[in-house]
Amino acid sequence: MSDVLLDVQGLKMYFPITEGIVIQRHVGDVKAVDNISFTVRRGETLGLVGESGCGKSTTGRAILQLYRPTAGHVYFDGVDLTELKGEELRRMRRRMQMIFQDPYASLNPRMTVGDIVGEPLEVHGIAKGKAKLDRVAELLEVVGLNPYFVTRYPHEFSGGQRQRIGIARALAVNPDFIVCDEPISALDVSIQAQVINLLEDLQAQFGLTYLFIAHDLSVVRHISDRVAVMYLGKIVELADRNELYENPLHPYTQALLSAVPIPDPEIEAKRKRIILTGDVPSPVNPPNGCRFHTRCPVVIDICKEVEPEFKDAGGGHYVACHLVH
Amino acid sequence: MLSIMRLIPQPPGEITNGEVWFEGRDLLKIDKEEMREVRGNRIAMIFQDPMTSLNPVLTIERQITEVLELHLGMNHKQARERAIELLKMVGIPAAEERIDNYPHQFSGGMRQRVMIAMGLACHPRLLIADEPTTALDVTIQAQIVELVKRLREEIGMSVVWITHDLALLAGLADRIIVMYAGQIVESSPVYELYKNPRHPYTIGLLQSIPRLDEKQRERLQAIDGLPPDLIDYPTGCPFAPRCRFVVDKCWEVDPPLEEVSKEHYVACWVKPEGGEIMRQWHASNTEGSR
Amino acid sequence: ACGGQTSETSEVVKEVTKVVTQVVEGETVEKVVVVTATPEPSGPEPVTVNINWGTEPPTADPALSTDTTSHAVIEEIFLGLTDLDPETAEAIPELALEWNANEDNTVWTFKMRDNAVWVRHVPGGETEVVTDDEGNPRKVTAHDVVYGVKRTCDPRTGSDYSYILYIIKGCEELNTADPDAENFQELYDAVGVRAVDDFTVEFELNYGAGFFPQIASMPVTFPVPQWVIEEKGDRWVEPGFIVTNGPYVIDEWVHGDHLDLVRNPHWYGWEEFADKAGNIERLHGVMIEEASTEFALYESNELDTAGVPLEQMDRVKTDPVLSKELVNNPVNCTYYYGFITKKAPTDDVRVRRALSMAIDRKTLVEAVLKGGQIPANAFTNPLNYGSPAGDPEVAPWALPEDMGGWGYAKAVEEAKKLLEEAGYPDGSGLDILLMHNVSEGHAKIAQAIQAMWQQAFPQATVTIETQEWRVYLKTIEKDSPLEDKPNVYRLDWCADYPHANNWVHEVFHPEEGSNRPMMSYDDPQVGDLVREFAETTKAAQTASPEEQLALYKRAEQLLVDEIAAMAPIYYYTRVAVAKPWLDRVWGEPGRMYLWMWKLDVDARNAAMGK
Amino acid sequence: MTKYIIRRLLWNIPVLFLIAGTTFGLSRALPGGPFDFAGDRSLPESVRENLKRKYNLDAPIYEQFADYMLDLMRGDLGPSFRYRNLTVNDILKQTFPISFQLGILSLALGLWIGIPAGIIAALNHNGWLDYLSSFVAILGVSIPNIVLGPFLIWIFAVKLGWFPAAQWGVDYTDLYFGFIPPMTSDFWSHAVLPTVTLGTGLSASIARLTRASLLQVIREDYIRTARAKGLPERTVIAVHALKNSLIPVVTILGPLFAGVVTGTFVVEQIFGIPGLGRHFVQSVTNRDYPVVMGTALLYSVLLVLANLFVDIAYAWLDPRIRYD
Amino acid sequence: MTVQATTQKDWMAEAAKRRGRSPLQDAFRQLLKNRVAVISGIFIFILVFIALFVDNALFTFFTDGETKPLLAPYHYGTANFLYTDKPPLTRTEDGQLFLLGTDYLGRDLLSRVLYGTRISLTVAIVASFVSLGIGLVYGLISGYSSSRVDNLMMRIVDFLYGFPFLIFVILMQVFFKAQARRGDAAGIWQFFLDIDKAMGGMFFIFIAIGAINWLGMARIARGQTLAYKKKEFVEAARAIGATDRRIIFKHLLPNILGPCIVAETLAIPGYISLEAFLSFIGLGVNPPTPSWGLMISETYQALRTAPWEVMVPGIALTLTTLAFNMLGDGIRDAFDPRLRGE
Ligand SMILES: Nc1ncnc2c1ncn2[C@@H]1O[C@H](COP(=O)(O)OP(=O)(O)OP(=O)(O)O)[C@@H](O)[C@H]1O
Ligand SMILES: Nc1ncnc2c1ncn2[C@@H]1O[C@H](COP(=O)(O)OP(=O)(O)OP(=O)(O)O)[C@@H](O)[C@H]1O
Ligand SMILES: [Mg+2]
Ligand SMILES: [Mg+2]
Repeated sequence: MSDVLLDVQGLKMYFPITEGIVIQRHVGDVKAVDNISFTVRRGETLGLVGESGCGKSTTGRAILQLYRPTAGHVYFDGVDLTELKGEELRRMRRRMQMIFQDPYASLNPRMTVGDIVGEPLEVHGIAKGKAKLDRVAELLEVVGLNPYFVTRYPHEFSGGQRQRIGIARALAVNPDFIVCDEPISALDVSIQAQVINLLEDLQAQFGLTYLFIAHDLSVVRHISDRVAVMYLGKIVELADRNELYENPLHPYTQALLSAVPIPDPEIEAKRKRIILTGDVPSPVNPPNGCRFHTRCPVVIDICKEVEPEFKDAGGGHYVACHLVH
Repeated sequence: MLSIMRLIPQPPGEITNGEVWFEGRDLLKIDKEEMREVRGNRIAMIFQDPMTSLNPVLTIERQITEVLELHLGMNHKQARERAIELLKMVGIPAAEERIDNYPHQFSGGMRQRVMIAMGLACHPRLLIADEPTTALDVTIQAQIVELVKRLREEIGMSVVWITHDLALLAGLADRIIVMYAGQIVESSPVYELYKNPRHPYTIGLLQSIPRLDEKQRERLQAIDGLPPDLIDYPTGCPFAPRCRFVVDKCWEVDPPLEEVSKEHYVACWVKPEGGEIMRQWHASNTEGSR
Repeated sequence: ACGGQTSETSEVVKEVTKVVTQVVEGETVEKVVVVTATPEPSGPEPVTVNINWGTEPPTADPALSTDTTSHAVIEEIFLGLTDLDPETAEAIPELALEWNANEDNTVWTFKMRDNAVWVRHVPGGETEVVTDDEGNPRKVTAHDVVYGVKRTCDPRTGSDYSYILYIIKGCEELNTADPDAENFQELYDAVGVRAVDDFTVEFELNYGAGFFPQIASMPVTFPVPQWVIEEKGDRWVEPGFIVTNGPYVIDEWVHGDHLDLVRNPHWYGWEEFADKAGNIERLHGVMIEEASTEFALYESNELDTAGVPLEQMDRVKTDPVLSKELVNNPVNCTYYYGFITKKAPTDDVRVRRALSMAIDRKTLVEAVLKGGQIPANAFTNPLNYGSPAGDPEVAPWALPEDMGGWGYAKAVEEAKKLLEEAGYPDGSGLDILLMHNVSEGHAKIAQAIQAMWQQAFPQATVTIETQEWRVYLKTIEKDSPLEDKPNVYRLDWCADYPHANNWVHEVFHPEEGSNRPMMSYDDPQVGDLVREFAETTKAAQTASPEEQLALYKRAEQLLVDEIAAMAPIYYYTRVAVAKPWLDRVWGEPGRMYLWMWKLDVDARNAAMGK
Repeated sequence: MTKYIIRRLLWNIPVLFLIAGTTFGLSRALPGGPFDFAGDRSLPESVRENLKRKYNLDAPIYEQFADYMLDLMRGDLGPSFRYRNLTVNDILKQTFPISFQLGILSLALGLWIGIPAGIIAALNHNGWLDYLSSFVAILGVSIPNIVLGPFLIWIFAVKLGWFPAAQWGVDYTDLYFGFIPPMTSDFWSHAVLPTVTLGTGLSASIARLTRASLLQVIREDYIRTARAKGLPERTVIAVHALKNSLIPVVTILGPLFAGVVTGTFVVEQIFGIPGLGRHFVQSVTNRDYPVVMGTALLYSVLLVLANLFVDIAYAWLDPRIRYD
Repeated sequence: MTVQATTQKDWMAEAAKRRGRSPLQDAFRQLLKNRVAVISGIFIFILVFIALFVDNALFTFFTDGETKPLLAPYHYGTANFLYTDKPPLTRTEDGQLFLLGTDYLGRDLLSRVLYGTRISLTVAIVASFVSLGIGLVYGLISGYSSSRVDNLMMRIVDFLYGFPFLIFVILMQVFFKAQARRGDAAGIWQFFLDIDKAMGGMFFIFIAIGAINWLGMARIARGQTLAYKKKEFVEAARAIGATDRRIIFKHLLPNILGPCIVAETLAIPGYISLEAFLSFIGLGVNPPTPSWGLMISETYQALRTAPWEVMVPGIALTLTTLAFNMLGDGIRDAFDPRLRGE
């Protein structure tokens, strides 16, 4: 059994823009994810951070084949998911699950908690009737919810509880791998901590592997083993957690870290921030060369021409920046 | 805060009691027409969600100039020029061109800046900003915070910034009011609050967030339980069911707001010494396994 | 371009730009012209009567007309060999001054007048006499009649009523021939109509028919202008093209809106019948289909004469003004129910008679219809020659006591007995399907009769079914599948020409008529009677007038009573109103005799406060 | 945008072709042909044959359809079977402008009353003005035109004599370019009653819809923003809320427009207006196939155009919708 | 500490009481607070009650017994030729009372308008079920499918908009009436024909009307589906491996049902008026079965002579339309969480 659970190779996800009379002509693409590669080891948590709209969610979805990738391969435990179709793929979903960004939107308001958590069991023919109910009760307990809640509807729960329902649903089929797409962004701060603790406990208990997507760098640091930073459809930096936070190499990572506020007015008053200027360029026409050059505080000429390579700067610290290489 | 602006639809919402004094006038007593005059002119508001708070079918120009024409009596040309100026001030590149765009053609950050520009159009005395950056990521959040700070200096207006991000406020606010379940539980100058929080809820909030400047923690300290439903309002202190420091009295009588030190008010029967707790906890964290 | 009658005449001369359809050398062109909207300064306004045609006339072509509106227009603008007397409905001279037949009535000769001329009217302008190549006025001749008749028989014309002329020798052969056939011209020439000289025309018939002069009053026999038709084709009747010969000409025909006639000054009658002639110079005829709207127009003085919606009869009868203007005229139509004699349970003559007896005709016309209709005991309307209507020897149970019949009480008793005999005591087991085409009037009658049957035979089931008109006609046709048919169907019949032949023979003869009841010689119960009926109507065709009366009476007895193939219900009336300033003739629908109407313009102006 | 319009128009060709085919087939599937009967008498077989031959009805149906489509390409809709001296082109040319005028006037009246009424109702949500305007609107919807028309005639034409009882003030010979009526007092006075009859129902449904969608819109956040700016309520509604709330109204206007301007049988019947409406019904009962086809096609073309127009109006009302 | 425990328990109990309600129940509670909607609901309930028990047909349906009026004073077809066109409160010599007057055959208008409830209400319900049934599924599938399929399906809707509706209704009528007359139908078919007969020939017409009117419903359902299919819970369902069918029927359908039902209640008056129109052009119900539309179209000419004959069914129609609209409004308000308050 290989150490690597997930191997993403040259993943591209373009959303086509078409135009034309009757016959639609393809005129351009939203390059939401543009040629990214990384691996996730068994039992590890890989954090994925980046600006809003840089393609984090798209990456997560493309890995789970919720979007069919435009190019590239996603090897899950040695199987290329991009080759799978229909029934095969559906069966594969038993092993990989997703926790969604928005706990309000990702639960069907017309289904009871029992139906929601039990649905994967039913879909995959794992359990039915009484067995299903037992399993649902068990799952609810695992995520810290009262089993009596099975007959209630999502709207009767708080955001934190709903996120737990989402987690219980993801756990129902005993998956190996879970994509957590900003599972805490929508939550009240006082609840965020509850959910993070739960995810960590579950990982310890079931040996889960997470791809943890977020834009809150403090939280990502807390939960991840390694962290990848995305900018405009590309991974610009990937390193071990502490390495990345203590020694960020990419100017974008540096800006990001400097912008994170710290709940201490004394520190805040002293701290110097890197304020980025300019707007995020459109993923339809990403700039030539380094994609960050339009906003980079330390831009040099070559950045506008040549796209920097994404490579190891030593000790497994990958970065794509001309200033480093 | 919507109540101050009297923007809660009536019915169903109704301001049941109280007074709101603004520049010597009780806003709850003045008539509609006067209130309209105050709104947008003297008091401006930036809403939580920039995506839904701009009218999708009107151009940015229309939505900004409207206020100027109304309150400052400018003609259209003047208003347009002023609007472009405002957009430039909040950092919209190529404002002359973008002003004719529709909101959906702007990114979230840009829209929020438009909201701010609109709010600032008439040099209000008071700006109420309701979680203006929650939907944005940190880099853009930082831009906006800088902008508001700068304008606060330049124009000399007061700002009420509503948020649950204590980290953000640390670098921004002069004074902080903490609310829980519809009540003020603590109110204090900013330094005092972070150094010596006295309400268990404030303490809980400060403890529950991971901080970039501290060592990796094993576990986050969460506040157990849920915020109460305002419909089933329990007697006693609303925070009691989730409170670590709860005593019998908390279940029965709602604590009043009391001054504990200069300008620092707390509504709690226990008033734990937050400063001490925080220090100990902080120390244990920094030592923590690594 | 319409309706201005009630508005005061404006003193200001308004210039209005109009797009008008004009005829320039026979071609229709649209042209923008400036028209003065004030009345022409020359002379007083023409005496105008305002009427409602009721609907757009589908055609003004005599060969093609099948409905009363077209008929009414055609009657005013064209002349026939004969006309019908407005009171007696007998054939009276029109183009033909006199006529005679050979001994067995198979050859008819009509002597025509020589002072009828063809005219053409320029819309909005003058009416001029059409001249021939030498510049002489073009007279209406026997050749025109021959052309008209042959045109009707010609299959290329596509005349719906061509079959009426099948009585003329060779007409049917021509009408059923393939126009591309080699012998077509021969067949055309062989039609039995001939111009003996310019003003004498001779018809040769297949069998002797005493009623032929009445057929000669029908538009299908009218002379038409051959040269115009050959030039213009189907559009020859459009204003500007059309060439006519009657007392009036079409001045303006705005399809669907109005059709106006003006007096044809060249018509011989203005002088010849000056004593009878009226004073109408212009007729403005709108096309309102809605009866209540028509009546509202009448009440607001926009019409001088109108029909009365029966729903408003109660009000009109009690209204002090309207009740005086009310006129009730018999109309040559009969409303009847037919029985499908092959479909159980109406295959039993006793059932049929019982059903017919249990219709309370008097109550129906008095309490429900309220239009003064006459209870019917025979099929042929009394306005026809040979009708035994009202004769208590024909179906006396259908007549109320005051008309010499049994009265309803006795009739119902008899009906109950008959049903019991037939095996349906109190109607139990009797399941009747009554069908009618959709229309409020028919629905009312059907519901009333259903209620009567239900009251007379409480155990019976009577179901009403409605159908769209053409579907309905298709369903009750003689040859349609029996299982689709009802037991009872409703229809009405109006005379094409006022003679019993047009009724009992053409409608019910088992072979030559439409025979919707499917009467058959093989009928186990009434087969012999059916044969007798068929022979009787056939014999009547060639019998002398006196013999005819007896034969038709016998035929009616057979049809209505003994075979009971149908139940006559009532004879139509027309309930109408006319303003006191209008003195009009009440002919059959489709015959207005406009030239005899008189309008007192001063009285009208006075009444309208001018 | 132009491309979008062209694409939509091209898409409509097969749709119209299908409609033509179906109408052609279905109308001929009706029992009873155009020439089977004259009045209520069955015509002899021979006469039917003559007429069928004359109008090419004896050919196989696909051949008839092909011929029809070929003629259609040339703009010839064929002869009317019922009005034997008129062609379908004549009928449409003469009646459609009249129906169009009535339809447009009624629609204008409907919008003119319906939108303000809807706004008033929405602004007084669950207040007495709301109930009153809802009640009036529903009264408007539920009084059938067959009752309202004669009632109006009775009151305003017969009793008061304010307006003519029936007919349309102009006819097809009076129109500029065959379409635009001269704005004479005759035209207007005749137009009042039928327009009101038809417009009442329209305004009622427009009012209901405006109310519903405005209720939705005035609870949006951006309306709160507008109020926060201190705009007067009038401006808030007229500028910020109305445009958004018109989208559903515009949606129903498409089919409504096509339905109304091609004539309304009942109103035209009651007022004796020489419009197209009656031909929709009567051509079917007369089995006047070419008129059936002509009216159906005209209606479909209008419908398709109206829907296209509606979609374009969307883009104007809501800039988020873009058509490429 | 005992004090604390009990207080906390009370709080929990209080909370528990409020829970366990579905969105539907919440909406229903909300609806009950709307007085106008409640009155409308009661009115419609009474109508349904009248429709069911206007005579004892419901009881005799299986026993083949004789039907007799139950709520109505008389049978709708009982004519009294001595008392035609009599105004309200007419009393006959033998003491029968015609509360709302009689019609042109002397039939009791009250009885007829009560019987008419049966037709008009069935019309509303049958037509809306058909339209809801077809429109919902069609809209769902169209909205859920790829844009190409969606476009095609919507062009089909365009086509059906231009479909020759009148001809279609006539054909339906011809076909079903012929079937009924032949009387050789069996099973479910015969059952439908029985219903048709009981409804005076309206059943199939309104299947047909429903079949046309689903077009609007399909558009609404499609719009809703387009909005909902982007929601995360749909994505979530796909992520756990649910099939398309499951997603359409288990996840999307229940969510779009609410707005669609509301739209449908608002469309119901349209069906009742449509029936009136069909009656006017003569394609309506078989007499003497009364429907309000038929009653109006039979008597509108008598507006000036016997106004009660028009007004009785007219008022019934107006009130019913009003009730359905007000209830529809109420339902929509109740489903709109933004309108909820104390
Ligand atoms: N279905 C789609 N069709 C077209 N473009 C899309 C689609 N989904 C996403 N995009 C575009 O792809 C880009 C990346 O989107 P994505 O949702 O992955 O961002 P994200 O990093 O998750 O942002 P956030 O932090 O806001 O969740 C964005 O520009 C977005 O507009
Ligand atoms: N229009 C309303 N009708 C009923 N309840 C309301 C309404 N608006 C707010 N509330 C309730 O009032 C309470 C306070 O709402 P408010 O919006 O002030 O919260 P907040 O502190 O801004 O929260 P957030 O951080 O989520 O913005 C909440 O419980 C909310 O459910
Ligand atoms: Mg995302
Ligand atoms: Mg808030």
